[in-house]
Amino acid sequence: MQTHTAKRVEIVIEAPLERRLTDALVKAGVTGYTVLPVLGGSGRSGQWTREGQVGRSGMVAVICLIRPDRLDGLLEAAFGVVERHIGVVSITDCEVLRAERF
Amino acid sequence: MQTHTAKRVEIVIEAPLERRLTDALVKAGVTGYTVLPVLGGSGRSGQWTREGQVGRSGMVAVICLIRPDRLDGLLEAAFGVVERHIGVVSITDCEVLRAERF
Amino acid sequence: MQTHTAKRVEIVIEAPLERRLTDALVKAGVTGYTVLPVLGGSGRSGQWTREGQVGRSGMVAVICLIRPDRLDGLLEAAFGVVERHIGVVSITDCEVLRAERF
Amino acid sequence: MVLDILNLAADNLLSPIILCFVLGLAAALARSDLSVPEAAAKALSIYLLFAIGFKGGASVAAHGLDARLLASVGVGLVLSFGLPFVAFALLRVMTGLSRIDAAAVAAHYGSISIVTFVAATSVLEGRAISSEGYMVAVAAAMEAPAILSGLWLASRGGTGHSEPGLMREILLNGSIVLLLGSFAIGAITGAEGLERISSFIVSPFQGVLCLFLLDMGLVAGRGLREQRGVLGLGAVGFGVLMPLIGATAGLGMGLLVGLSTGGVALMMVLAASASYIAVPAAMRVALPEANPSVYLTLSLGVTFPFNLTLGIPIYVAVAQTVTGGS
Amino acid sequence: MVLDILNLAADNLLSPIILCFVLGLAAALARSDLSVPEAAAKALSIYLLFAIGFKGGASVAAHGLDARLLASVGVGLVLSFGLPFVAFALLRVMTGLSRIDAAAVAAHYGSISIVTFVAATSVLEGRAISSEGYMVAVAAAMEAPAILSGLWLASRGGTGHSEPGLMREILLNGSIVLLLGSFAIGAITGAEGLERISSFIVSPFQGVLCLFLLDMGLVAGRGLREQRGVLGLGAVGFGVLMPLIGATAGLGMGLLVGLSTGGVALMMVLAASASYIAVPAAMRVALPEANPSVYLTLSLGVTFPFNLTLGIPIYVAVAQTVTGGS
Amino acid sequence: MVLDILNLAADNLLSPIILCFVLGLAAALARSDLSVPEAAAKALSIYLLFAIGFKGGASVAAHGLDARLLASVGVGLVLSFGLPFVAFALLRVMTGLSRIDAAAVAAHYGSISIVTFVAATSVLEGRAISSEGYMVAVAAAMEAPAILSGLWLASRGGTGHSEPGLMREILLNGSIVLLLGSFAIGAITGAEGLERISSFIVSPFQGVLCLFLLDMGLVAGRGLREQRGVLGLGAVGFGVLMPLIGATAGLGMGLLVGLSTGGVALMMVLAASASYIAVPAAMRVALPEANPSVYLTLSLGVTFPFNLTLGIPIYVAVAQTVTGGS
Ligand SMILES: Nc1ncnc2c1ncn2[C@@H]1O[C@H](COP(=O)(O)O)[C@@H](O)[C@H]1O
Ligand SMILES: Nc1ncnc2c1ncn2[C@@H]1O[C@H](COP(=O)(O)O)[C@@H](O)[C@H]1O
Ligand SMILES: Nc1ncnc2c1ncn2[C@@H]1O[C@H](COP(=O)(O)O)[C@@H](O)[C@H]1O
Ligand code: NA
Ligand code: NA
Ligand code: NA
Repeated sequence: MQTHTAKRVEIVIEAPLERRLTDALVKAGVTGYTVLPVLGGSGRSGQWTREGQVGRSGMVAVICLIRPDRLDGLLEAAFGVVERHIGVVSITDCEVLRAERF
Repeated sequence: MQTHTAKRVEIVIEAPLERRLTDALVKAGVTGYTVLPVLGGSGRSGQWTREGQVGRSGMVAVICLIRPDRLDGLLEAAFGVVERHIGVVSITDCEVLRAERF
Repeated sequence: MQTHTAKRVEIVIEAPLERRLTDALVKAGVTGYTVLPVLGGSGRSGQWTREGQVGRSGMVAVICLIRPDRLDGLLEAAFGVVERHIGVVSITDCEVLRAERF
Repeated sequence: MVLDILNLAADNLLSPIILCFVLGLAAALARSDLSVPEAAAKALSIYLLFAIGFKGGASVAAHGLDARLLASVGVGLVLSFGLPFVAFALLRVMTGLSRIDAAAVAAHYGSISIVTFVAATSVLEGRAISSEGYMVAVAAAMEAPAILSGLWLASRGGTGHSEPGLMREILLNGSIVLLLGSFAIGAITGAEGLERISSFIVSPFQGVLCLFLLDMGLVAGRGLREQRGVLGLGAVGFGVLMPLIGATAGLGMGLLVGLSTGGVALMMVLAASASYIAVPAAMRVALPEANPSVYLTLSLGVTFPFNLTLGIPIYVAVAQTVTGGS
Repeated sequence: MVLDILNLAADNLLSPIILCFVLGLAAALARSDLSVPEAAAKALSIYLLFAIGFKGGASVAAHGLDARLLASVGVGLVLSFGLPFVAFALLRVMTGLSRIDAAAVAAHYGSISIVTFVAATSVLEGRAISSEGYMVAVAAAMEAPAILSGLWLASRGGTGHSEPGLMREILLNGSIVLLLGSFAIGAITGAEGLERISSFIVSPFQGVLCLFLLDMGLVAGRGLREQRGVLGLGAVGFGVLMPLIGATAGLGMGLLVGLSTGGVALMMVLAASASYIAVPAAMRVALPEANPSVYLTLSLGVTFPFNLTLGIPIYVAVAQTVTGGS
Repeated sequence: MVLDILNLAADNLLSPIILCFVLGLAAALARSDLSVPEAAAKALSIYLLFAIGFKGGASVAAHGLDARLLASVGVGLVLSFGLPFVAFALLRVMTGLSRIDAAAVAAHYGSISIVTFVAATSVLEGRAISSEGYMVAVAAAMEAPAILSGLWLASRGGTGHSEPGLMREILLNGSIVLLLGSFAIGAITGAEGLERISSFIVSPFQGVLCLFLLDMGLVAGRGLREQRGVLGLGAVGFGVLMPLIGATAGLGMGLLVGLSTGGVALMMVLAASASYIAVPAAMRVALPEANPSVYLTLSLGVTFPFNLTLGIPIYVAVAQTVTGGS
């Protein structure tokens, strides 16, 4: 099946920042993203879990498939939001179907 | 540690189609898959969020690890379901432990 | 933007084992991980779904970004926990921002 | 009667239930982050379906099996099958929607909204107007047929290939099963069963409905905000006109069968309301080319609020006038 | 007595609680998409544990600390430790299960099902048979010991290596902590505390139980559908025979301690029921080689429905006959 | 008065509500896996906010719009704006926290904890001390201003760049909207509205609060366990001293405005309590450099338990003595 090279960017970030991140992504020309819930995790700022949390706490994972040539713009945009906050960003090479969408 | 080459296919698709997709995958010889919840996202058909949704709405992410030689069969099967619907498919190279499982 | 090579390890494992797995990861020198909920799946031990489950049942997905040279230690640690249990492990090459974190 | 309607509408608009809906709507439109978790919303809807089904069944057990039950279910089926054709014709005239989109919308208006039904029963109760318990069964019967009409309308254009397993899925839809199942349990266990669980399904019911409508307001408001521009004026007009047409058909059918005042009002409400749970899910499977924003925004953002605020008082007042009920 | 049992069974089978279970079972077997969200199911079980624990404690506060409490807890421990050995022997005779699988199943039958216990208390209440409040504490005490017996049975085959931290995890299992904790709170705050929250934990209790059992039916049905073929005839036979044996042992122990009619019935129910929450989780950690489909399907798909529908009426009738209770 | 306080404290400590909190705390510290699902916790908090807001509004409708409402909201705003400055100064003296961390903590102590407020109202009810219904509106008004003070304190150090959209987000925070919205609905629908839903929001209220506090205990205990060592002795001291200072300021303001005994007590509670929902979320957006462990552990692990167990009885007793209330 015909596939096309793309990048898969995964950003784990604090939930209160979600809207800011996705707004920045859209501004950077991203055509789509998917938000996954996160149950808990651990990092430099310690361990946490979502159980019993009230309020818009915790973290989410935002996944973004894009054309390779758009990667840099996306990373700049994402980094602007993530920089001062808790979170991690990873980038993987991938293939996608229906390239016209990205 | 001994690892083996495999493919990781990630399909984001509308929840009402989940059963159809996994049935198609199984038919295509896939030996396993994992379904993750999705909180929200954005794409050509606009933005959406799961909050307060009732009914089997929203989307899910189906992740499938397979032997590289089975990839094409899987993509055909997945595409048959995803084609007319809202959703995206991405494929990444990966390594797995315990190759006999895939 | 400056990125650094890393590995992304994804472990799908039974929820009652979560704490044991993350403890083992931390012991193996992992500096962080993220836990995602899993809705359901299928594998050699059959199909399952989280709906209506009571108790700490079901599975979770643990994602771990690490420096490539730490991969082997992590896999040993993870395998020690996963070995006798239901679950799968996959490893992908990736890039990360802010390498000093991993 | 106009005064009656105005009175009833004012009463209705100032009830906690409607105000909760308005609060949710306003909060979402103002972009507040107030939200009800998906699991909680689903739990609330399970509660409502269970309670309304059970009470309907218990009421049938109490009043005996009316010969009109079958007739009522029958006219319900007719309405559900038939209304999509009316809706489709109207949509083709009033809007520029494609055949597929029009067919999908039409299916929604033949089917029903159980929350609108529940809100109407609580208005009736507030005014001490009794109604046939089996109207719950009629509601359940009306959920699915419209989907078939919608698919048929779409397939005349050649698109709707038949989806294997779809019929089963539609008929075994969770809300239909729960509604009919709890109706049966209510009918079997009767007054005694009702008494055992009435402090769960009767007394707190209105309060739970408040929270549910708060969430419905949030969902509707979010939809309106994100989908503004999706609907033209013609479509919005349809969203208000179609319930009135449906209600008129429901009125006729209700009178034909000889329902009580409350029963006629509920039949009008069922015919006037549009689905936003069962039908959208079926459409995503069977008619994926149809644009979900169109049918969801129309059903949830236009018709649902209209029925909730103005529609129900109108239908109740008309039913009272026409049947001469108190 | 047979007539009594039949009467009681018919009564029981037609109660809203059982019918809700049947509805869930039927819906799942028919592949309906009706489902209760995981979070809601967990919230319901927290409610049930809290309510049952609190009421038990408040009842102890009201009736004074019976010298029999300690004895009852003691025989509960004995049953929980001992029954797995009986179950294991039976399984090795009746089924072809491996040692590991048999040991895992055995552990489940020594432990208890709190929902079965709750359903039994509501049957007792419905027939105005009182029981000792501290039976809740007995239930909590019986959750864990069977796990040790199961692991010991498995390790005789050389597999069960000891898992660090497991004992702590088992004893601090959420349901044990919540049951004993709310029992203590009920005992401390007594009648006054109960009065303050009785419109939360007493009046709506039966209704919540209905929804919970609806979900249990769904889960059991889904399990049966997906795991059909996992159990042979022998295993199914065990799933019905073992509760009867357990109940007999419970009867003996209850009489030995001198419990009231209700207390004896509950002791029988505890001994007859099989765990499907605490023990499965422990088995996944400590005995991962055991096949979860086997023990979950047996416990949830065979024994739970049997106890709920026929078992409880039998145990209550037998307890009444033997103790001469009303 | 000391005796009074001790009595009240003992009474309070042995209420089901506090014991549930203690149970949760103990379970989490002992590493039990007892947990309330996130969605259920959020649903409970929506219930509490809705119920408390509605009842406040209905009470205003019943007692008429007091001229003191505006004055009370005014002093609430003053407290919320002002207390962070006191807290900040204290923190710089008592602890080694950085300016940023101190500013973030300070913002929490100017804002309020709605659960502490709810617990206090239920203590007042238990002792039949009435209070002004509009204290709910005061509570809502006090949520946000402290955030501005905290950001200003931080920005004097040059860090707090202004976040676009932050103000809107803070003011349209879900809990503020729900509290004020349901207050308005209660005020509009009045006694009649309250009656319709009182078996949902009044009778089961205490019980729901129990479960909510069980969860708060779990969250607080988990925080304390995971963050032990984050707080020095000075910080813990601050977590106990600051509520007393806040309560004193609240006392003064309450007397100034001429509130009733119950009103004064609630004003003290509001001033003494620290936010753990609205402010942390705002801080993560606007002051990400501040360490969340510090402010969450202080607010939820130190001040919340202190207020719940000892603080509230002290404030109520003081309010009674000073106002001469019964
Ligand atoms: N190495 C890692 N691999 C995967 N997720 C991580 C990693 N480090 C941090 N995270 C996630 O990012 C969150 C914040 O990390 P940190 O900013 O290091 O505290 C953690 O709670 C994890 O969910
Ligand atoms: N570029 C993308 N990256 C990640 N997820 C996407 C992307 N495009 C679409 N999606 C996901 O797929 C869903 C449907 O996309 P679409 O069919 O373009 O509306 C969206 O709501 C997202 O959850
Ligand atoms: N090939 C696969 N791809 C993705 N997930 C898998 C795969 N095989 C197994 N899994 C996941 O791992 C769980 C246990 O697998 P198993 O141990 O094979 O029963 C399944 O329920 C799935 O969630
Ligand atoms: Na209709
Ligand atoms: Na047992
Ligand atoms: Na304060």
